[in-house]
Amino acid sequence: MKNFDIKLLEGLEKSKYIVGAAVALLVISLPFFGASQYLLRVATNIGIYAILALSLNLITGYAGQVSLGHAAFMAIGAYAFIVFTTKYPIGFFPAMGVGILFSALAGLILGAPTLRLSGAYFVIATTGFSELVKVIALNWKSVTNGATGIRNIIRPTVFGIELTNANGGQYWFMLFWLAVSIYICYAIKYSKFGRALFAIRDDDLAAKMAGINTSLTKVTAFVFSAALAGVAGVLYATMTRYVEPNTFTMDISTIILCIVIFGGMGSMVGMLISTFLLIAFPEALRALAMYRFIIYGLILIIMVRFRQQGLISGVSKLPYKLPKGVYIDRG
Amino acid sequence: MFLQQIINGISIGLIYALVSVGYSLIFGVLRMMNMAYASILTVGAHFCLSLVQAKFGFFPAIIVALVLTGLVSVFFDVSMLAPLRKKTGSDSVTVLITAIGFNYILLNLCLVIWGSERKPFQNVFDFGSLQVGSVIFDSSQIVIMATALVILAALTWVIYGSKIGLGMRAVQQNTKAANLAGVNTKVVITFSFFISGITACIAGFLIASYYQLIYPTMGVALGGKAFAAAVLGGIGVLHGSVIGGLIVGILECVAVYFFGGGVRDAVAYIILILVLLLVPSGLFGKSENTKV
Amino acid sequence: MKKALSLVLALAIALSLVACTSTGTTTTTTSEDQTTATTEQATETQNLDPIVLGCSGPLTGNNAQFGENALNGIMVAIEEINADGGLLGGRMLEVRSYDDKGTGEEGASVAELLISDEDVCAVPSAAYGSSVGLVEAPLFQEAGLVAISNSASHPDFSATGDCIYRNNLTEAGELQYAYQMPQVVGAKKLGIVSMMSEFGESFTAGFEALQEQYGDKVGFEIACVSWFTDGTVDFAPNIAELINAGCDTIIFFAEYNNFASFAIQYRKLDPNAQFIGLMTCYTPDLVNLGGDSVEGVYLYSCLNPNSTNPEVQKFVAAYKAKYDGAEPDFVAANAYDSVKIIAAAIEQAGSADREAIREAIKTAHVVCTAGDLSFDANGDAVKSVVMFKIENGQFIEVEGAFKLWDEFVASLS
Amino acid sequence: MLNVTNLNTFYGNIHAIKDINLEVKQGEIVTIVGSNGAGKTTTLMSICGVLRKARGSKIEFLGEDITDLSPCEIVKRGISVSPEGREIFPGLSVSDNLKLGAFTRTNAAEISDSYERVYALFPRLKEREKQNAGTLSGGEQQMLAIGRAIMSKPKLLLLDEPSMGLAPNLVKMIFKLIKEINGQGVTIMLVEQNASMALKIANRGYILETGRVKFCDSAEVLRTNNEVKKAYLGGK
Repeated sequence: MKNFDIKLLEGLEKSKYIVGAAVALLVISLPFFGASQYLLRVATNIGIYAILALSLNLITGYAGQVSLGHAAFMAIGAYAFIVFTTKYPIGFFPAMGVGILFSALAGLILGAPTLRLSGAYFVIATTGFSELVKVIALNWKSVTNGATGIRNIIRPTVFGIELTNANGGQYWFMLFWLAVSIYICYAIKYSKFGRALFAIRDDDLAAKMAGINTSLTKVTAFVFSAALAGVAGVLYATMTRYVEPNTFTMDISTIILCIVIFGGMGSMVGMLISTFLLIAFPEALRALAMYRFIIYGLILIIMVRFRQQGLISGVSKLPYKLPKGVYIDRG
Repeated sequence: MFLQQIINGISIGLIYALVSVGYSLIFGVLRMMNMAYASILTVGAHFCLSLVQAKFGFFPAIIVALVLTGLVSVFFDVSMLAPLRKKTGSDSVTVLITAIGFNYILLNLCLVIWGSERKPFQNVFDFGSLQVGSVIFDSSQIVIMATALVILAALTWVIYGSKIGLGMRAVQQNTKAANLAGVNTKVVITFSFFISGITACIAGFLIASYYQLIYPTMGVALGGKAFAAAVLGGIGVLHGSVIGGLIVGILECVAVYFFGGGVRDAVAYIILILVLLLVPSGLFGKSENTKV
Repeated sequence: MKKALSLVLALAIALSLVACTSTGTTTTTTSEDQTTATTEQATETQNLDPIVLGCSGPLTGNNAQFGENALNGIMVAIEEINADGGLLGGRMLEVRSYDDKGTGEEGASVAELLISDEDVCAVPSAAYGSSVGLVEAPLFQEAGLVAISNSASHPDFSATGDCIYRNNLTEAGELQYAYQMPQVVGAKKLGIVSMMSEFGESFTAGFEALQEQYGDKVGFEIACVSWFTDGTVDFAPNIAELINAGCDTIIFFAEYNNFASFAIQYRKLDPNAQFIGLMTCYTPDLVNLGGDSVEGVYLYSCLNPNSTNPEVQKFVAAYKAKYDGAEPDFVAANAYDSVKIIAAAIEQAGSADREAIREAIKTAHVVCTAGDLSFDANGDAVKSVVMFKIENGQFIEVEGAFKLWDEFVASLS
Repeated sequence: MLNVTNLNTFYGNIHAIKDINLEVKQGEIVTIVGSNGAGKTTTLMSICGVLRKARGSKIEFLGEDITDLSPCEIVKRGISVSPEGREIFPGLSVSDNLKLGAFTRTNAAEISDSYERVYALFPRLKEREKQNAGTLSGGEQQMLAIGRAIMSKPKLLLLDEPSMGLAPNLVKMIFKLIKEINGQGVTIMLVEQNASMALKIANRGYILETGRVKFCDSAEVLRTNNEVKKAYLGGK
């Protein structure tokens, strides 16, 4: 009997991989199933948000800081990428690299001074930063083209084929980057650096006592997170092919936060499922699109109150803990 | 022209001040950033709109709107925040996320119920304008300044002069001791949310009738700037909020004078970030109150 | 309990997903009126497929009014055509309309939705304005789906390709009228107030370029250019700038809703200045919002509801009857015309295929509210405008105000 | 006056108070002594309504069941507490702190009488009336905490560790004052770690050990009990 149990467990363990592989195969071959252009676009969009959610998860789920300014890093990545493709003909991929680099740099610049702020103050600082980036994009006309925005952003060309939405290229391009992001997040999670992050999330002071350079660790996480957001920004720009200051709004940041909280901070599979549900649902139910943010709002409130560990606690073995901040009630 | 911009700055600043005291009021009692305040303000203004249109008298309509908005604010606390306070392990970020969630719900309910377009709102205090030298005072500006000052004075009295205000301050200082001293903390918190709702409704009404315009996103930009003002003045400190509001308003108009209209919206957020980095407790805040 | 709650939440979303992805892209928001219009004729045309048109526009957000009016214009046209027995021997028209919220992201999404919906044969109303329109245009072009914008004015819009048409004034065309306005109303010192948007920036630049060229011949100078950002309600700093510059006439480059608040605040400080608005200000909502403050405002529109043109009379009457006496604006009229010209193209091609419409529309023409409407080689319609002044809350035509551009230039020297 | 029967209190899963029975009679000073973690403060907090009691617990005050009342209701009925660690309001002035003690009272004349009484007991507080309470010394803060408790004109005063962290001469003074307050007709329940001092001024005492009442007798008997001496009075 006991043996049987173990076998069953092993079977389950194996079937997990089989299911995973099957899902991956299905996802990769989506364009072959005659998925319409629209469906591919929605799928690409889901992928981009998944990257963003993984990115925010790095600082919220792992390091315990909540940021509401992630759209700003997207914007910086996208704008830097676009400016380099239009002003300096260095090609798509180097320009993408530049975009990511700029995002990472912005993460460093914002992260170094603000990460010592805790809890709510950090949220506010990131919100302010996000608004500021928008205003700069609007006013720095020589670079960003102001409110007019930038159109016809170049798309990547691989082996002489331009990757468009119609030929599924954009979708696969996104999948590639999603895979890279997942890999990076896994690598971080199981590295010494990742353990340091978890330690900080659980108890900042204790982590410090254990000899972890907490501020350096947090800033590094923030830089990684910003860089991933930059990747998403570039993907977004190549997909929509039009960027203006109002493209990257607070709404995007809120949706990302919503995904992370819905999916359960720290859980990567949860993140992917939650992205799928939250991004696909307003597309599927266009008639309910008006109520979209009402539902997002409810999700935030309900999850925080009843299910802080996220949607699928079975998968996430790491119950998340919100960071300690300004206390509310001593009673 | 510079002087005119300063005057404009003062009147815009007082509007910010009116909104930012709302943030301070709740922060003062609960140490909580009430991110839903801006949309409570919007809801309040829309209540005024609908009730005035219902034509059962202007003043009764406004009073009903005030009470309703107060109740919305109380509902927020009782249904969403109070359970969080009871729950162990909840902290400022949990509360903040809840507030952000409620903010989105209210804002989008407004959109669904009242529609997204801008609607006209009656101006109740337009008596022409007054020119002093090269500076023109608009009567609505003067009325809004006066009303703002009266409301701020009233709030100051409530908090520093009345018994329930004493209770509010006690709850802020030490909830447990207040409880033991016989202060009914639930009542105090509910009362705080109620008057913060009323303040929001008054602010919403004043702003809507000042601009003769009402729409669901009216609170979004305003809320952000007023919040920056509150942080600048030291959130939780009433007079700090007022002065913070004035500084943000004046700097905004001065920035337009020097750099043109495009930079205007940046001013408040630059201030916000600088304050958070340099003096997190704000100009008048006590650092013991704000554990950053 | 907690688990149950979140499970229910997740399940609800998942279910709704399954329910709707299976039907894919056919979640449509067809209007009720239109369904009844179709069923009336259903008895005789039961076995004929409807002809489906697509529509993308802001139904929520700041410009919701324009999206709604465009849809209204389409509905009026469809009803009229269906009442006459439909197209291609009795096929009824139908519209699938989606809300693009006035944002590029949603606009692109809606465009792909329309493209992927194989029933949709043409799009008589693409997004409101150029900035969203320009995001959608390349997508429609790539898919070979004919799309007409009733409001985009950016030169690049119709240049996207042979599927993209503009049933509106081009920016250059509109500038020719806008530039005449200060001259007509006798401005001396003109103040420009412009929104920091795609339209505002390029229109201001175009206006300034004209001033550069003709500034010494016209009777006005540009005394001040004042900018504001989208979402601004407080214009005090702008007004201080304008008054300080001594402007006697203000021209406003943005939509009616911004203009109304600007006018209210400006009038309090200076009741005498003249105001000039653009076509996007020509809507009864301007008067609703602005009240007395917009009294005496000059503006223009390519729809003149008082015109003796019987097509216009028919449209305005039908529109008012359908929408409780509401006045149509230029977007509604343009959208109405766009349906008409697509209908003409379908009849001409004898087919409602995308490809057939794409070919036929190049040569199609139709008599409608804009007179004899057809598209030139660029894909632009030729439009003329009429000037109005607001008196007692009514738009009163100012007759003979505008000259043809060449005549205007000639009259200057 | 106060009857506590079968009191059980839990902190989560921890059973902190087990079947405690207490009685306080009019005019008495009753003391609860015990070592750290014996459940003294928990008992007090249970009585004054801050902690929720397990089913079956019953607290009666002047014949009325107050088991499930909220703290402010209990204060209204005439029980007030000077909590452990003083728990003053550091940002409020001394007089505001005292005013909060009288929060449940409405008669202005009686309240000003109470002010007089507190200032008579603690002239120090009168001198520092306008100062922020946070600036007071430890002893003064303790006086303020007791003063605030008296401001509600209690019939029963609960004092939690009034001697904690004070210098010996101040401790003596505080105990003298407690006696004096009792002399003015206020019944007192005193929770103390300093058992010898407490038993000196008390009429009766309860000795708690790990959440249970170990001994209960008159103070005199307890003082002479060998076991008590050994464990709590540091004697032989």
